[in-house]
Amino acid sequence: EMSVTEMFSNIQEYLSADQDVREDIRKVVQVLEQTAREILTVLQSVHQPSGFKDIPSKCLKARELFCTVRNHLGDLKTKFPAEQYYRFHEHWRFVLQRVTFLAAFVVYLEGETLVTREEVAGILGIEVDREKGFHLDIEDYLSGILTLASELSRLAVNSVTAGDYTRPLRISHFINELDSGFRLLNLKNDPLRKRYDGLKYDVKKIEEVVYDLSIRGLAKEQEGASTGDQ
Amino acid sequence: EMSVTEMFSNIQEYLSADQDVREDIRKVVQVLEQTAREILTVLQSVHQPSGFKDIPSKCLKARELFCTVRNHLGDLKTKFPAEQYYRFHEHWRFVLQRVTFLAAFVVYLEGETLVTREEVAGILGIEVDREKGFHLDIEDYLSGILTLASELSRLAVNSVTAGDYTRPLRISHFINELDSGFRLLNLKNDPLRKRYDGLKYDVKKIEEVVYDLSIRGLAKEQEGASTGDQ
Amino acid sequence: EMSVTEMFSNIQEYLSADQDVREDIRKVVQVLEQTAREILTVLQSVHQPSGFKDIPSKCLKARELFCTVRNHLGDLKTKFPAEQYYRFHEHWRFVLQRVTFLAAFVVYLEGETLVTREEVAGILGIEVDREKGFHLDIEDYLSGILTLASELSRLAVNSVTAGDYTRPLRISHFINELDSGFRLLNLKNDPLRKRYDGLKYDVKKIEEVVYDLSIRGLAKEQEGASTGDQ
Amino acid sequence: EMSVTEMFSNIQEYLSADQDVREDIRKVVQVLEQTAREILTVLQSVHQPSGFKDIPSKCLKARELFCTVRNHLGDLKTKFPAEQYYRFHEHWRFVLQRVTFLAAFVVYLEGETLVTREEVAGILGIEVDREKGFHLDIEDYLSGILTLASELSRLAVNSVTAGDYTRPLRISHFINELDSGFRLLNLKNDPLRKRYDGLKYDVKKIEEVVYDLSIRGLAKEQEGASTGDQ
Amino acid sequence: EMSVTEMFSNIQEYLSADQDVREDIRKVVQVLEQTAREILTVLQSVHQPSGFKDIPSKCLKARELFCTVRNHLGDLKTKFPAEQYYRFHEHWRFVLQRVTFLAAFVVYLEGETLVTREEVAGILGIEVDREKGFHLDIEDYLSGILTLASELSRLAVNSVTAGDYTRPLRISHFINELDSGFRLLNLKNDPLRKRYDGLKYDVKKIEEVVYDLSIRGLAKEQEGASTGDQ
Amino acid sequence: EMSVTEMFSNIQEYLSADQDVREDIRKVVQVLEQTAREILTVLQSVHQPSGFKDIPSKCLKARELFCTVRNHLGDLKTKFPAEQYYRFHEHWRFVLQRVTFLAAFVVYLEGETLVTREEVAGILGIEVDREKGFHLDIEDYLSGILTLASELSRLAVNSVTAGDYTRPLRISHFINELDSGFRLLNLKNDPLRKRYDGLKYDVKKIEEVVYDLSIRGLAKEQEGASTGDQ
Amino acid sequence: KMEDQDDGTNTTSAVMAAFKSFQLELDTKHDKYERLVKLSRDITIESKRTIFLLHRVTSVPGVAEVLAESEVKLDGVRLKIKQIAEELRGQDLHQYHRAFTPGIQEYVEAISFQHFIKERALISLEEINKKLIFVKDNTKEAEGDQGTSSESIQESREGAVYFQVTPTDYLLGIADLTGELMRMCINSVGNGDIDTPFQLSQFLRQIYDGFSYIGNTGPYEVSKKLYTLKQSLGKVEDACYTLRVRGSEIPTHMLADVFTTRAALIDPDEGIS
Amino acid sequence: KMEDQDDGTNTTSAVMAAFKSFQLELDTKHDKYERLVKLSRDITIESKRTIFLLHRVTSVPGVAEVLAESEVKLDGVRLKIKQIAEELRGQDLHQYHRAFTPGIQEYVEAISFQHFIKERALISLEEINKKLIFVKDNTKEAEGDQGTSSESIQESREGAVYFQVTPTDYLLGIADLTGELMRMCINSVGNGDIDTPFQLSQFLRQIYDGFSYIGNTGPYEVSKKLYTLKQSLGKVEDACYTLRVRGSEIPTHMLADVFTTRAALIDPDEGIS
Ligand SMILES: [Mn+2]
Ligand SMILES: [Mn+2]
Repeated sequence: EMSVTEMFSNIQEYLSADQDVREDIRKVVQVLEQTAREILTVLQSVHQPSGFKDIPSKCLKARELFCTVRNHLGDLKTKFPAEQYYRFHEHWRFVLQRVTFLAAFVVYLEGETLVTREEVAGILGIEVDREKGFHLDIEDYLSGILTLASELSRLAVNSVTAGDYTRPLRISHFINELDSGFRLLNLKNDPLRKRYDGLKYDVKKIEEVVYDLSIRGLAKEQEGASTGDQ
Repeated sequence: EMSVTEMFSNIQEYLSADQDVREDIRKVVQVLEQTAREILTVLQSVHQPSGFKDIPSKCLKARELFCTVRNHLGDLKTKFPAEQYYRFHEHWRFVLQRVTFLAAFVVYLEGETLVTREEVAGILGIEVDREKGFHLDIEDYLSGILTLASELSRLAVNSVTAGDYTRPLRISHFINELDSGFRLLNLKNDPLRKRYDGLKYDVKKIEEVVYDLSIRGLAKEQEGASTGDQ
Repeated sequence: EMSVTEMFSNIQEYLSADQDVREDIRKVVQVLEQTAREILTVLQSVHQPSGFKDIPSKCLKARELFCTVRNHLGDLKTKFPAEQYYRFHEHWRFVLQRVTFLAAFVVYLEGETLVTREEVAGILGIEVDREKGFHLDIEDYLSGILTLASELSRLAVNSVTAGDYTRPLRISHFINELDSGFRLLNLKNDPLRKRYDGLKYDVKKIEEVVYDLSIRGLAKEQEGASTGDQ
Repeated sequence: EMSVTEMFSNIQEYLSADQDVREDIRKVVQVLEQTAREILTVLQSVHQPSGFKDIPSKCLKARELFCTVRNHLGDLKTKFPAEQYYRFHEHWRFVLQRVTFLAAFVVYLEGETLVTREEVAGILGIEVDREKGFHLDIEDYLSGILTLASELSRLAVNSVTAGDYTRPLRISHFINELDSGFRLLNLKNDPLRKRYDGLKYDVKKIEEVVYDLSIRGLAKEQEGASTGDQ
Repeated sequence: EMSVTEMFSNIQEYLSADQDVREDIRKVVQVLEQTAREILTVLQSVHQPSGFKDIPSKCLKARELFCTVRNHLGDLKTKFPAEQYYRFHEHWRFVLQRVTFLAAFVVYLEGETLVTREEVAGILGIEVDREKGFHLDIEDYLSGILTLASELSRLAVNSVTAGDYTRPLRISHFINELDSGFRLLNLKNDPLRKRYDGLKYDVKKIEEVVYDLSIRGLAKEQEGASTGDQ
Repeated sequence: EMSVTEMFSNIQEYLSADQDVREDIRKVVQVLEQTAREILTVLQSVHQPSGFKDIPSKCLKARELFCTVRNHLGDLKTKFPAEQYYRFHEHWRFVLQRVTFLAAFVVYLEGETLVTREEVAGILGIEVDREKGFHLDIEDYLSGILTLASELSRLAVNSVTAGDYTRPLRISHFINELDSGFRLLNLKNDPLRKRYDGLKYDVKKIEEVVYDLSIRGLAKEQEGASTGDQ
Repeated sequence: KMEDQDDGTNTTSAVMAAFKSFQLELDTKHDKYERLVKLSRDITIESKRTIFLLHRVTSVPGVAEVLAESEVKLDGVRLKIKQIAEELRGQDLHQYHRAFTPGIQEYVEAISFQHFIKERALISLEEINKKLIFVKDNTKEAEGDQGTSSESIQESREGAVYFQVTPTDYLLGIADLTGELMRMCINSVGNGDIDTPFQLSQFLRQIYDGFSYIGNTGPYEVSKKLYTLKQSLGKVEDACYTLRVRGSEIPTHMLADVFTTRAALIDPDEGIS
Repeated sequence: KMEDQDDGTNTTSAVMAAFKSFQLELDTKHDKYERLVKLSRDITIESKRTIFLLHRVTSVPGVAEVLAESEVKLDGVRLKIKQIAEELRGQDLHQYHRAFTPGIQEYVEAISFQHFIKERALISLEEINKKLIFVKDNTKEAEGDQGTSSESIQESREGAVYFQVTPTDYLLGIADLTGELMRMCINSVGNGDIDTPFQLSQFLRQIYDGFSYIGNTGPYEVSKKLYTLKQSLGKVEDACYTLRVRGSEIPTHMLADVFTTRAALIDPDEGIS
């Protein structure tokens, strides 16, 4: 009889420890989400008519906040054994996709390039390879990139409203490249596939913006001028 | 442009590899389920009136089939990197709970004791500690044990039908101990908790069997005799 | 322009024809369901305390109604080309499972045996082999058999109420055999699997009835007498 | 007792065989999807400003890839008995609609005509008549055609961006004809009906493109010139 | 005992009769939908550049087809007791909204006026007041009118393409009036409310067409002339 | 512009504070559940054959543990404003029903009386009236009482096993009174109603035990003696 | 800014007038619907309370008193149904059916439960509807305190007001009744009443057979309730089974004692027929 | 048959007495809940009608009149909220919250819409609550025709009655407001009003940013509405985009004509800021 009690006592100890780990993870994730929302607030202001002027300063501010993200993620790593990443994956999956999107957005705004998985990992202070430690799962990276696509279709619209007629063309080019990339992938019927199906709407939306500019001769007009700027 | 294509090609390679791993796992799990069903068929016959006689031989036969289980599980381990256990956990979770129950049932029938996690791991040829390799997760162990409880409540009923009036008392004792053990655990609102809530029905059912024997004076009659047997 | 209109006219012709076929099928299925409900009403009366006396006459009456079933199914076959069975399968799937159950119930009540797929096909006037024409799909056969199991667990209860204490034992034996049979199958996670999971509750229910009779010495008492009857 | 076991063993054999067939089909469908994505990538480039120049060469390239499609479909046919087409229809339904669309797109780009069901069947190396073997179901054909409509509304937009002001008018004419054709059909409340409801948005979109050209006098300008081209 | 069976027989009879009525209604509704599609095809051609010339003849043709509609509706009335209109409302609701729209479209094309509920009832050969017999529900009337609004926004676009620059202004005037009318209504969160939500986009679209004409001085030119026409 | 941001900041602050309160409450509730499980373990042993002897000492031990419960509940009160009891009710509802049951069980075991709401409140160190502070909701009290009923039906069974044939009669009397009480209530279709629906099965079970004793003359024998005890 | 709108609205008073009348028509309809929803809620609550009351017959001696009290309650419910009938006077009942169907179903459940307790039989749709013919009665009317709804009642027409329960609402109410009968059965066992469970199992089986006979030809909501109905029947059959099994033990033991100490228990064989 | 039950019930009047008091307590609570549900439904309907009325400002010349009319309607709604407040006097608001939350959210939507039209600003929770402090007023009270609910109002205490909208209900009401603002935006474009869309897009973006900032820390119902909110913002941004794009064509064509024939159209550049 004794032994059963003992055995279950041991098990309870294990379960408690597990619950403590999850509690710890949840707390870090919560502050991480808070920081992510702050970065979003900073970056979302580029949609304001006035916001187009000082994109660089917004990017700088976001970059600073990514320091905090790195700290939180550094903290997160310490909360559980490295090889149990997938045991707790669901806890941080959402927020990791979120900050990946934010990193991709910053990188795009800075240089209009597609952030690589390596770059995201660098910005977040985590690994690319699963073997090396807390890493960025490939599905999470792709999910973050798809969020960027839909944000850029909104940016194309708002940049026209703000009087910038060349940006949509560049966005269109960027998004088409991204679309070609995704077409190389054989996605299963999972959440990622569903999100990818949304990409074609972003592509179409941006094409229509470019069309509106083209038919009014607005695309060409500015193009000459702005090409010099870049 | 080139680099985006390259990047996505790499990603596709990764995704393909992942899908292959899952396919491999699925195949092993399928044969494992087959073997589990065979063991169940062997053990099920103890519920038959005739089945009470040759329990030891049934247990032996089941023990033999557990060799096959060990082989399949040995095979399963080779299909994926050890540290990604939780990445693919869902694939084998169900069958692992199943064979845990079967191991617990055999052990109970052999010596009327509660199988420990170590023993189950031994029977299945896997580890107890997560660090050491493919292991038996504690929740899966507990889930298997709860299946045993409900199997024993059925056994109590059928042993009376078969004319064995002392077994229900012993089962009652065993189940009460198990129940006390579980009461030490602080379970979350997860599937395990739900399954645990079913335990009290097993306890009650067995108590009612014992009651039926008591009120008819059937419990006492044999008690003296059977105590000698054991 | 002409050709597009023509083409779509042809397509519409095709679609109309298809809809007519479906309409025809639906109508036959509707009367088939009506007949099935009539057979059910006849057979369900065996659960009445008085119903246990004249089971044979009920079976005869049901057998007569199966003539009508055969006619309807004969009619159904003429409504569509034989090789398009699976194109319209969903239309009659449910009712075919229903009449399979009813056939299995009649056969059980008559001789306490498990109806084979061949027998069901014979009673329904259809084929077993898909190649030979309108046939009974194996999943539909199995589904009908599972409905029988749950009907028999109810019958075990009601036969005790009606004072027949031996029938439950025979039902118990029958159901255990059925259970062993099903354990040989590797069912996918489909509706059939779900229904099969219910079988264990029927098994348990009947075992408890047998238990209740055993502990009160009722099973044995009648057994001697009734064994002579059979 | 023996016979029940035997019977279920036979049934299990049947079920296994069925699962193997499905597995085989799934594999072929997967590579077929891969090839479909490759064709799509080839054809997608017509939306690029540069893509309008060498449409013929793109069509040739796509035509070559259709050889592979034919091979895969030829392979698929061998995986199951011909008369069980509808038993497994769901497995390839989606991809068949996909390659139908791609065939329709190629045919449109080549000669601005609506592909017939016969032509699609020819390109895919399958049958039109169900009786003759693996065929193209009419609903799947129609579904592929509706995908073409939405692709053309996108093409109308992008051809304006690329400076081709006459193509939208021709597309408008084509789509109106298609719309009239569909209006001849009496569709049920099924997925196809839902997809058809989307056609009116494509019609409207193209009309708005033509309007944009008209009000700016862009439609007429080129019209004279381009009529000569055709 | 007899009485329960009798009661259920009575109810079953009622339910059968009900289904027969519904079946009859469905059949009439189906041919009505067919006729509605034919009228639509006649009227759709006004969107074609060539279609603007002979609107009167199209209206005449549509008027003829409305005879058939009246016959079908006359038939429909005979299928069920007059006072149970709303019991079966869902069956014909959709098609009644459809023919209301078509009547409204014809009336608009003939005289550019808004058809009244009385006029629609007249064209369809039904009543306005529920008390008098088969009538036009107010929400169905309003729904048909909303379809007209969206058809007219499309007509405004296409009339510009066809070179008729005054029609959009007249449509604008008409739609604005309609919009003012609808703003008086308090709608529940039902399908009508949802359809009404689309009206503002029609108004917006027409406003945009008028704007496009205004800034090009195209509206004014003809304005004087067309005002005289009205 | 400033003001919108400010407003949302205020709300965010409120939400954060709210979450902190909930977090605090959850922690206290968790330890309370732990204590409740300990009391349950103490009281559960009365179901054991040996447990019937020293009920008073078990009650004493439970009484001691109720001190801890009082402390925890005292702590809980400090975590939120007193007048917002129902805002956070869901957090402690379950555990409060649990400890109410435990208090009712102790009181029953001590004196075979039904604990009043006032008594429970006294044992738990909380209020009866909402106005006076942290109180025991009436539905939670009733729910706890219903758990007692089902525990007593189990106790009736086990007391027979333990050879105490008079307790079931006293329990029967007690439960019948409780049942009469509950029948006075008009419950909504809520969880309490569902739990109340179980009461009739407890009453039935106890009636069956009493019946079993009656027909064996076991009830009468001791009856005289035990009435004296009370 | 909106000048052209202005004269638009002025010159087209015909359209605006039409829409003003539409506004009135729609608002009137919605208001009526809302009043009916409120009446339905009241009916539901009061019917449910009647059912609770009726369950007391298995524990309380005065069956007659409980029945009398339930009659008073149901009279109250019928007054509400009368208000519905008055709202629907001259209307198409089906237009507002969704507004009051929950209440009516609950009333069918309550009245059929009461009827079973009194008569041990199933009340017919006709009997239910017969009780819903109301004679014009101004005194009763004034008594009702629902000021809001009485405003719109048109009492001008002569003769009775009546309400017709639809067969579907009747079926759905009866389907729910079976749940209450199951409760009553288990309660009876708990109270040592042996007749009632066997009566109830017979009765429930008849209803179950009736529903099986209708099968899926009825409305979807009925099919949905078939599963619960089957479960209720199972519970009642199990209860009868247990009574039979435990009854089987009497003869072998001290039978005399049973009759002296528990006069309530009669030979279960009598209960079976 | 049930003799032992009998004396059971007689001797144990304490338990029965307790349960009789429970019966009273539960029924009182349920009745109050039901009255609150009815009040909530009334509030919802009247608030929705106010919103419809307010949308007329974009088509009708007399903004002031519409606003005045909406104020009258909202006064009516507030009288209902006063009744809720009276029901809740001395109660824990959260105990009955589920009964009236739909109505209160709809009221928040209506009052915040009215406030935006008047002030082009977001009404604060404090401002909303300030309007829900009611002075005891017997004349107003008698006016209300809800005889049933006034029975249980305890007017004995001195001073004001007040109602407090919870931050969550406020948030949910504001989330719905954004849908109405989107409608107003598209209506404005249709009526040739160019200022309003740009103002609305600014305002909506602020609210959207606010909701993003709260993110998933709020209650689940708020998160659910985020998607619709984003869609509404998208529609408004698209509308502004279209205005900008089409505005770009003016200078290249006959600009003078535009100003003479369509004086309503001002230079869209002004509208952007
Ligand atoms: Mn009920
Ligand atoms: Mn709204």
